[in-house]
Amino acid sequence: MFGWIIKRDLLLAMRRQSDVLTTLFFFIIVVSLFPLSVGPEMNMLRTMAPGVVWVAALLASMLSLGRMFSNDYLDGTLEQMLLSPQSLSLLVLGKALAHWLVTGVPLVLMAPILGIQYDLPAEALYVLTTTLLLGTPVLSLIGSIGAALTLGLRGGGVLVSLLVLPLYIPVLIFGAGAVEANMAGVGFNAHLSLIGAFLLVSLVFAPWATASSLRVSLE
Amino acid sequence: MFGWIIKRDLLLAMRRQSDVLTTLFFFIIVVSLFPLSVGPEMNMLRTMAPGVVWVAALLASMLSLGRMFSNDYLDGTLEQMLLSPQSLSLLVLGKALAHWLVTGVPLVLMAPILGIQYDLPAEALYVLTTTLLLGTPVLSLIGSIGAALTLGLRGGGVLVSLLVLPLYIPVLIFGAGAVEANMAGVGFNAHLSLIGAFLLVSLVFAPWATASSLRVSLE
Amino acid sequence: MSWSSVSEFFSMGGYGLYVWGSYIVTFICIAGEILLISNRRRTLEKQYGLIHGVNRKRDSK
Amino acid sequence: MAINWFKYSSPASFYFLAGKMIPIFVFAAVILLIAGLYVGFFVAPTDFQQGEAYRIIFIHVPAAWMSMFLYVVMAFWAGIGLAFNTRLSSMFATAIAPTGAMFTFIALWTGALWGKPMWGTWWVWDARLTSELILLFLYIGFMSLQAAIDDPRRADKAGAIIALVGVVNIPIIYFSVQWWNTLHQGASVSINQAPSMATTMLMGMLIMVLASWMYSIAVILKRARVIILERESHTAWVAELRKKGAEQ
Amino acid sequence: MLQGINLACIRGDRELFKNINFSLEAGGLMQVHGPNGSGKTSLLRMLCGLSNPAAGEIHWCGTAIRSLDGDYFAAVTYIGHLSGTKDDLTVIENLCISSALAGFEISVDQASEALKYMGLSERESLPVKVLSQGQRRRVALARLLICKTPLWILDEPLVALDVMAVKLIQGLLEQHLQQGGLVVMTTHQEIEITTAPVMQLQLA
Amino acid sequence: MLQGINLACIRGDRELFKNINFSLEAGGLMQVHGPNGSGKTSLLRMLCGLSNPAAGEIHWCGTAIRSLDGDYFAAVTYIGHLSGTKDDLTVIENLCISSALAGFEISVDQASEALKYMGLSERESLPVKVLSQGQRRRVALARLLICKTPLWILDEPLVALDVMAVKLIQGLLEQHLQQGGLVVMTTHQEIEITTAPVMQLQLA
Ligand code: HEM
Ligand SMILES: Nc1ncnc2c1ncn2[C@@H]1O[C@H](COP(=O)(O)OP(=O)(O)OP(=O)(O)O)[C@@H](O)[C@H]1O
Ligand SMILES: Nc1ncnc2c1ncn2[C@@H]1O[C@H](COP(=O)(O)OP(=O)(O)OP(=O)(O)O)[C@@H](O)[C@H]1O
Ligand SMILES: [Mg+2]
Ligand SMILES: [Mg+2]
Repeated sequence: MFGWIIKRDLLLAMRRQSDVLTTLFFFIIVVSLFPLSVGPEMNMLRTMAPGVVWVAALLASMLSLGRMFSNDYLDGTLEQMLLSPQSLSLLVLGKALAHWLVTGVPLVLMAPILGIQYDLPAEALYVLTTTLLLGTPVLSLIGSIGAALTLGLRGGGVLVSLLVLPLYIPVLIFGAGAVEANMAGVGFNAHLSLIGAFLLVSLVFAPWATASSLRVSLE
Repeated sequence: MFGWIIKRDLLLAMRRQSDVLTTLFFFIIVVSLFPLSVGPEMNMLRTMAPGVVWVAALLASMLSLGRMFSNDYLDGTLEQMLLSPQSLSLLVLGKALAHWLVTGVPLVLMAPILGIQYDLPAEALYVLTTTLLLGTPVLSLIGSIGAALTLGLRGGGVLVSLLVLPLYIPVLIFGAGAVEANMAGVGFNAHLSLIGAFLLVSLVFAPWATASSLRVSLE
Repeated sequence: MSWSSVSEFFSMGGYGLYVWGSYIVTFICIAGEILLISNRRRTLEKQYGLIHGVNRKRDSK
Repeated sequence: MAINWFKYSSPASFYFLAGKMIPIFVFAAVILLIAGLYVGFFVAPTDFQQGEAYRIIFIHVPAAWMSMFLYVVMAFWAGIGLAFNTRLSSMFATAIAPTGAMFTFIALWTGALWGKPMWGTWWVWDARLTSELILLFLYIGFMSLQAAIDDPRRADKAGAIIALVGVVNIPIIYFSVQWWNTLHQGASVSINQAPSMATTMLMGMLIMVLASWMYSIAVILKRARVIILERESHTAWVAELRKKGAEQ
Repeated sequence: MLQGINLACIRGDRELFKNINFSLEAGGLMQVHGPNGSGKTSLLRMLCGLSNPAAGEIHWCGTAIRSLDGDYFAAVTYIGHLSGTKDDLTVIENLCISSALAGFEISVDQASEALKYMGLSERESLPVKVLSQGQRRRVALARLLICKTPLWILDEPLVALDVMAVKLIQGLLEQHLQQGGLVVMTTHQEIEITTAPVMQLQLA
Repeated sequence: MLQGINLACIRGDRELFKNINFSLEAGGLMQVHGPNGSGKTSLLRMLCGLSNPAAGEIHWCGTAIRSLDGDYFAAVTYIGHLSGTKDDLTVIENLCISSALAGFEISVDQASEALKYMGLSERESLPVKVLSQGQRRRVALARLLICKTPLWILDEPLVALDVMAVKLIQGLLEQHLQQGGLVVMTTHQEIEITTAPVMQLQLA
């Protein structure tokens, strides 16, 4: 069941490769826009880099939330999932995982390259990638709640950002903070363990909250 | 006809006030995210401010592009519009104008307040607002082309950004550039007239390009 | 009392703009909120044909 | 006092009970407001550091406190409504949100107006300020979500979920913001500039806090009454009210 | 008036039909028959000018429609599988606006009248999204009362309608035909038009 | 087996129905009738457990369905107005995955078999989005061949189907009923089931 959901979502993503690619390109473009609008001074850019990369990752992940349930909703598949005898929370976890595989993982892989554009030192690149690896699943999990709540509401695409962005803030702060701490020569382990803690908490609670939201949205 | 389209779109926007508000709040939240990820030093924030505000405005405007045609497409209204005896370009111009009124104008009004959060001086605020006033209609017009082209392609939401962002870049550069020039004590009139020129050009060509794209998308 | 004249009171030791700006906006907010609620109630009453007097009588019974 | 609480947990009886209670709270709010303003402006002395500007405190602090407190109360009622499917508590949560958002806005506004003369800037990215701003976003998210859903019962449940998720996150957000801020060199200013407040100042502030409480209760009850009327329009008791109204 | 000459349609690598010829005169009804997937919808969309035939020509009053463009659109009312209503607007707003966009500006009273005829007078001010499937369909079809164009192209207009509504539509069609209108339609349900010549076009 | 007790439904400020009582035994078919907007879809969604009745209880084998939850879902197949197919997946992928999600994992051969029965064997590997309206409907209905749950709840299954397909579905229904299955369905079209007791429920 869990496996089928993931398999299906990955298959769909492969059928429309553009989905994966466009999230990735969005990320790249946003990160590349900043030097254009802020100006090319390297020192300044280096200080900004962790923040910009994290904000871009967060926006990219958030933008693809819309697709998480809405297509399934419009064509009636979601109705069928609610009627499936398996646990809805598990199904939802599968969908969040698939979302992460499709949108989160490419971002993580791309981040070091973008970091180089901003002239980040090697170790900072490593920290950046690690925080993204731990942080992006949290984004997908928390995002699934917002996506489920705004289901079927037209204009939900922007509403979901309103609901979800404030909740993303701790991840953002510690994600970008870890890299900055590293660049300032301070330890960053505390940051990492906090992000890890967020991940655990959201793994436990988010699927459940999302499942209830889905039941509410489809009532 | 032109009037009817605008009237209808504004009516729809009023019916879902959330649409207008959420674009606006998205703008506000994105602008507020940066200090969280970059850190609270005021000097740094002040230098970043024009760039951040412009990028946020651009993203906010872009995100709402999805709604420009897709709802009309899904429920068949767009088909009916194509079959209408009036000029499609005019219809499209109406839709772009409505889009600007609903998403662009609130951004322009909000920008000075966000500028204050970044501690921009009064004159820079004025320049920022002016550039946004001239620039956001360009975003709506160019965006309409992208929205029309990606119509009906699932995951179009991100694809549209890929198509449209590169076209937005000149507006971004000159918009943010004008404010930076002003803060650096240099004249900014050249920037403004360039943005004005973009506006004129896109007023003339964008509706036509959008109309043709729509015909292609619905074939 | 620390004020010797009305104008001194209004100038707030040079901080008049800030102090009164705060208070006035606060009271505008409060008035706005109350106004919005009573508007909502009035449209409802119109819709239901409730006359205010009757409603009040009923409440205080 | 032997009140049958079960009786008042039905929207109909609550409607009439609230109708009786509102005047009491309005009265209390007005009296306390006048007293608080009097103490604040005519009794409390000038602050030796901040001059007269500190008088903003009499709205700033009550507003800031109310904004945080009301969110918790809102989430509490929303959660009760979700868990026990009691309509009244959900309506209560819906009624609280706008008032909470208003207080949040007032705290931000007065804080900004206070910051300009004291810190020389309207806004700094201080932990407390930032979390207050995020709180405003949470309120607005809650209200927008409810506004976007037409079916009130669905709106209640969806709102409850987001309110609960939000309330779990508030401490997380608060502490992360605080830590974020102190990890850096820190804002050059801090809010706690008035360590030893004159007792009259404290008095004025506390009276104003009480006044805000009374005001909030009155306004929330009033809004809850309107919401009840709107939502219960198909029930017998509203029909009876309508008939009574039409007869006259 | 409406002529199809050697029409062909290719979808993917499949030829749905070819050498379709017909000529429909004023007051005539053409029913397009065929099993699922035989190309009825594809044909109708060609006749509207929404897509181009793989081969052949469509003529309206003797002129190829591709050279008529806007003028032709002014003569056609198309109601397809999708109903073309906005979920967030009320029933009456939907009707007013969709008519206006089709070039027929009407007053609220006229719209009310039409909705009453379609049995929706009680739902006038509900947003369309809360309506039942059949009621949505009725909102879409209410346009037929207002858009007095000579040519109606209807793709399964009877889907989801109850018996009463089917009768209503039948009446509308007869009236339109009597006034010299043309109708091209598909349906898998039975419909009896007795007052006008009915042409049957069988696909596949 | 399936019992409705005093069911009521409120939508907005409108009471669609109340005091609906029925009891359907194994091998029985219940047809829900009523004009457009009378609440048929609303009733069916309640019977599935997708929404809650404003009043009353629904019992399955003597137990209230709200306390059965997952177990009940394992006994139901619901096919509604929406077909629940993914536009981007091929016909056969759609069938395999939707069956698996409903708890019936099948091999590609079994899926092929079912599609052949539904007359889609030539379109097996086309993405659903290029199919015609009727073909999409057939893909959705193919699940009936695979999901051997005792209770089928079908909301206008015949919409957009051609005559051949209607016959197919009719056959399927008869077979299911003979094997002791239960069916609740709505349709505005005529359908003749002769081999089983048919109960008629009239709304409004
Ligand atoms: C936009 C700017 C501001 C915001 C959002 C803000 C927010 C808050 C909040 C949320 C509280 C309650 C926190 C608590 O009790 O733990 C508070 C209390 C307070 N604020 Fe502000 N504030 C702002 C600006 C200022 C300024 C400029 C000053 C004075 C220079 C100030 C002075 C105080 C004082 C004295 C308290 C009471 C402290 C206490 O009870 O511990 N605030 N503010
Ligand atoms: N890319 C493609 N490759 C192969 N066949 C295709 C392709 N695209 C569409 N088709 C086929 O073209 C046909 C389109 O039919 P159309 O929608 O016109 O049918 P219809 O007669 O309206 O059917 P219905 O009664 O079901 O509405 C379908 O049979 C579909 O399978
Ligand atoms: N908010 C609301 N206010 C008033 N009426 C509403 C509201 N929401 C839904 N309705 C009504 O509830 C009914 C829903 O009906 P439902 O979809 O169950 O009908 P149905 O019997 O399936 O009809 P059809 O044959 O057209 O599919 C409609 O009549 C609709 O107008
Ligand atoms: Mg068709
Ligand atoms: Mg129905």
